Amino acid sequence: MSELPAKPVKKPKRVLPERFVPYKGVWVFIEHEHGHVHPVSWELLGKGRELADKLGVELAGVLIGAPGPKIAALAKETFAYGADLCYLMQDAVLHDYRNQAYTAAITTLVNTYQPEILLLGATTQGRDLAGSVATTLLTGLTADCTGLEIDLADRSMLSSRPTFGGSLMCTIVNLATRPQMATVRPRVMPLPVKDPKRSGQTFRLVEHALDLAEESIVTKVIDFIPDSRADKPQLAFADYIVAGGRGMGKPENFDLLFSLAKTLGAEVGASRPAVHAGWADAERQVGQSGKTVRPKFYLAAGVSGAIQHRVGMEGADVIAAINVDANAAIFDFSNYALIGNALELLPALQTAFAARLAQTRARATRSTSQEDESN
Amino acid sequence: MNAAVDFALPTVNVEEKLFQNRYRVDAGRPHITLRNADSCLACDAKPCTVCCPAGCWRADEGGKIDLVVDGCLECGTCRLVCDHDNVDWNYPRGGFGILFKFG
Amino acid sequence: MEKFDVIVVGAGPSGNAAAYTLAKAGVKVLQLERGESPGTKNVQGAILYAHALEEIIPDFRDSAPLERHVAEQRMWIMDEGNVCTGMTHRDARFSSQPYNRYTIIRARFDRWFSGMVKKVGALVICETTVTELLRDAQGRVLGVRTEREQGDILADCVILADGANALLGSRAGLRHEIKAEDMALVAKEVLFLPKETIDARFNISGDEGVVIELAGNVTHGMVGTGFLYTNKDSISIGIGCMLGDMKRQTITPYQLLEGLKQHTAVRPLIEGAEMKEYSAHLIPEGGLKAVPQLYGDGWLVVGDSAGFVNGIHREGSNLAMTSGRLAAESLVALKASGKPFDALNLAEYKRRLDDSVIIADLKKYADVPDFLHNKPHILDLYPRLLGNAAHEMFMVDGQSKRAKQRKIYAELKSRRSLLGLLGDAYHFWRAFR
Amino acid sequence: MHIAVCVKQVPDSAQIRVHPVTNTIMRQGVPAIVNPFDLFALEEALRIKDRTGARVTVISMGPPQAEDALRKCISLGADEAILVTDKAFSGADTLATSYVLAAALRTLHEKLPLDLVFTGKQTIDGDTAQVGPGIAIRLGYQLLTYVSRIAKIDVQNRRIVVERRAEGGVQVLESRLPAVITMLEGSNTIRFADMPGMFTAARHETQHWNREAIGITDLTQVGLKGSPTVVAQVFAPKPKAVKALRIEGETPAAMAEAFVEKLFTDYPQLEEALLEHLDQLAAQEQQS
Repeated sequence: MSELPAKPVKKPKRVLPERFVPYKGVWVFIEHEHGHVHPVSWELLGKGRELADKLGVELAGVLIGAPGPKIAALAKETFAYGADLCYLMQDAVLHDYRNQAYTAAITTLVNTYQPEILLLGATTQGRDLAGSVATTLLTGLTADCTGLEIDLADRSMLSSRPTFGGSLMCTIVNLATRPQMATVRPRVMPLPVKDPKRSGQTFRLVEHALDLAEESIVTKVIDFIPDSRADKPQLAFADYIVAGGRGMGKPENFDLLFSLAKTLGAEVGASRPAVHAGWADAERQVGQSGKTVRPKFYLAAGVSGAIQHRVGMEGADVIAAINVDANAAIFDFSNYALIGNALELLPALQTAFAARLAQTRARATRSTSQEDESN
Repeated sequence: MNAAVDFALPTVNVEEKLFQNRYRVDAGRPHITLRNADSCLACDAKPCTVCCPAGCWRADEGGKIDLVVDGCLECGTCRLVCDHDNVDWNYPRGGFGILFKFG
Repeated sequence: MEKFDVIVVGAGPSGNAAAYTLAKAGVKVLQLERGESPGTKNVQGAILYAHALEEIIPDFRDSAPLERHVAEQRMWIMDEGNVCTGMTHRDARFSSQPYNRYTIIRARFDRWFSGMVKKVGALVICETTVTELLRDAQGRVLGVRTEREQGDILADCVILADGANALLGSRAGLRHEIKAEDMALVAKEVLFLPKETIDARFNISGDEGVVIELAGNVTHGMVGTGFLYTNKDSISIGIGCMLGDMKRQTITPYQLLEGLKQHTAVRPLIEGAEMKEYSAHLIPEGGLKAVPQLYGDGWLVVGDSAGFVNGIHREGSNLAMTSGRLAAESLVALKASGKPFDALNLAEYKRRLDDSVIIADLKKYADVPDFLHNKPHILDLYPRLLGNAAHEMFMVDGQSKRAKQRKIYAELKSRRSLLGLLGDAYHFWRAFR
Repeated sequence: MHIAVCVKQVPDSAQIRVHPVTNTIMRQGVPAIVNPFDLFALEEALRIKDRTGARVTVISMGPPQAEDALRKCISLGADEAILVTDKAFSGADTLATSYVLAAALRTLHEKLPLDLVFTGKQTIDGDTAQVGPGIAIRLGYQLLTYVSRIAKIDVQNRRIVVERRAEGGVQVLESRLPAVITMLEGSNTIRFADMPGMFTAARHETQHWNREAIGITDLTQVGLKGSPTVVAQVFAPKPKAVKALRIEGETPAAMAEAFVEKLFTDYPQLEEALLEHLDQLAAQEQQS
């Protein structure tokens, strides 16, 4: 039997222990680094709002970091994305992400204010933190979820996620412990519309102190090297990728890809035949025997679309392909088809993108300056 | 009496078939290599491009042979059908190459 | 450096049979397999002939992974796209215990057999490729070199069970290189279907199985055959041709296989099946003439590596197991009488082969390879003539039967002169008597 | 110095593939292998052994046939292999698994004090990446996840410096032993065992530890009973049905312009995110 029908969810009977009955509310961990919130946190506030409304409870943002004006502004921003309140923990030890400090902060808040659901983004930080928090709280945690639902019969959360490397999906339920924890992949839940005013809603800020001395925190952060300065291409973590295949004709033509990549801040990938022909190094190979990538945007130039390539990049949000052959296999799983010669289209795309981005940026600066004049 | 209808030969994308197989590719260490690429240019029949069951042997328009052994089934055919004895043929390192699930 | 009484190179049927028999008799055996586990590098139709295995592991049926027992044999003569004339042999005696033939899946079967080999005490090491034989100045084989560091291993005797390509023997100069003319290339797929569907389509039930052997111009004039075997919940389908023919034409192995799968007699049997593996393998079909030197100072060769295949009856793995057993028994006998494993004493292995069915069958069909080689039209012309003749006889269209008979003879003579016909019959008789 | 490496035998999930077009699941004939990510962790441990003579013990929780995975680790150079196997442990989720592995590691620590515990980044069947953090918390060791390079180990002063993957870049951390490290794949190339290693592995007698051997009496914390999360349903993902929109344009420039226009009208957030991304890159450039 190789076809697995979606059977109804069968849940073993287990009753929620007494001590967890008072756990109420949906929390979302707001991940931020260098004053910049990871968009997955806003996406989770959108989903959290939906779950909280269904459960009839409050939605809270959980914001921890070093004291300063930035963190207060971020707290207000959680309101704009739908939070009823925000738990804020400010402490110098929380300046950079460190597992021991952040785990202590989160577990203190959870044991004090007892949420029933705690959501984190499935980023390297979110997965590192969720694992240690769940073990400290001895509660259930489901990783990399792509879907969250509520079963109102017993208020339990059904989290569905890929397993066996994405080959199968499964629905996981946490019956016996609280909070029900889950990490969710970026760009799976829709980004909610930001509404700074949310007329008729009040916003509460709940501050809580963390008593943890720097001396007792063992791990110190010495440095941070941003990807742009990394020596090796970071294809697996790139959000924008332009990839070349045999259709590029010659190794020199890969320069066209590198210059377009510069305009888009993208990484350059390659299909197996291109790597095999020595036109790009093995680090850039996308596909079954290369890297699996999940970028926001993937442009494939001169790539035929063999299945071994497809399985490595099919997870991209938006796929555009350039190929002279109108019925190349790649067009079966691309959003946009540009039928033509990549060597002419790539430079044209570079100018078109540069022009459009400059125009949008100009319009944006004009409108913000008008806004400054008006208030 | 009409002769049996001559059956049109199907066009087959062998990559689709190889996708079902299990491989552990020994990246950077191809187990089959050409002894010297020029003698392929002189060969016009190129039986390797026909007989290889995994389609590893491809000739581009210029007649130059492009050999990719990631999908090789290790049958040994290319070595035998090459009239110029131009194929340096070995088994992959232990545990690498094709790994038949059924065989 | 590690030293063993015997090193067996390869964990296919012949290697496993040899290692099992040796280890059971208390010989210190090392078996080396290049695959991740035994079976991952082996491909076969695959039919298991019980008789050969019974002589090695009498109670193999208690634990061996067997798919179905063969209850029905079908022989098909096929025209390319739309004609198939055949014979079905169903025999209740095939379905009485102990069954004589089974369909198997080699990856599972070889892993089972290797488990038995380990159980009787042989040391089995996988993921290790033997690259060459170690020999002294006089050419005596002293052991093997593997591709791993510090990879030299010594032994009093090395059994070459390294399969159809027989690289070790030819590179050591112990035998001639195999030739395209002596080898057949088979392309094969394993197609999965629910067991009930297979049972319904082949009119069988329980663990009964059907095997179909087929030939004709589905191989487009090349000398070759095809097969369709029923496993528990899958069908093994394959087609193969002599490389000597294949290298002189332009049809690829996967086109041949796809063409067979789309043949009107085959398509309904595999409709809706899922292809889970595509494989290919060489089969030694050179017959007795292609059998190499079988023994020498410190070495023996068994199985496909020795070319022990009887293509006419689709027998290979049983000959492999028997040759593995005979090689092992020879070594055990010599060791018991304290004799060294030199060429003089290892002739014992050849004597046992000569008394066995292996050489007898190979002698019987020694001329068949040349016969088919010299008369390629056999598998192209006669299938078409047979198809058209059957069509003519079964088509009721108002013509008198005598007129139809004349038409069949007319086509026969137009395609093949009477003398040619008699020549074919005579040579056929001489090759197959 | 004593290093433990946690490995797991998993089905070769790359083989349990859903055909992107037919969307059928292919499970038959799927063999068990060592979780590939764990081999990168073992390689890192063996490189430390090569440099410092550290002792490397591999440990795995699983059914008896998981022994093959441990044998593979012995062939690569691990000194000892321990299989933690007991009927009571089956069906465990990550919380119950880290409970059992932590108990086994404590037992191992009593025999020879542990300095480092390595795990792979995650398994290719569960993909959760939660067992590493779980072990660290239960043992009270420092947790260093997604490590791409170990810069320095100073055993005497119990100090370790690593580079770990963070969002948008790499963090350089200094921490103290004992620590749990989860290794990123591709951080090193896995060695090819030598022949003596293959012989040692083939002859190796793997130790089997059951619950008594690792001092577990509270069965409510192990196996299915000890697992707060349970799989309620398994199903095949929907294939991603996509129809490519063909962009028209006589000249390359016209086609390019039409494409960029269409792309950003269909996906306005993509343009916003791209502009933000470019601003970040520009800011990082100024810093360096």
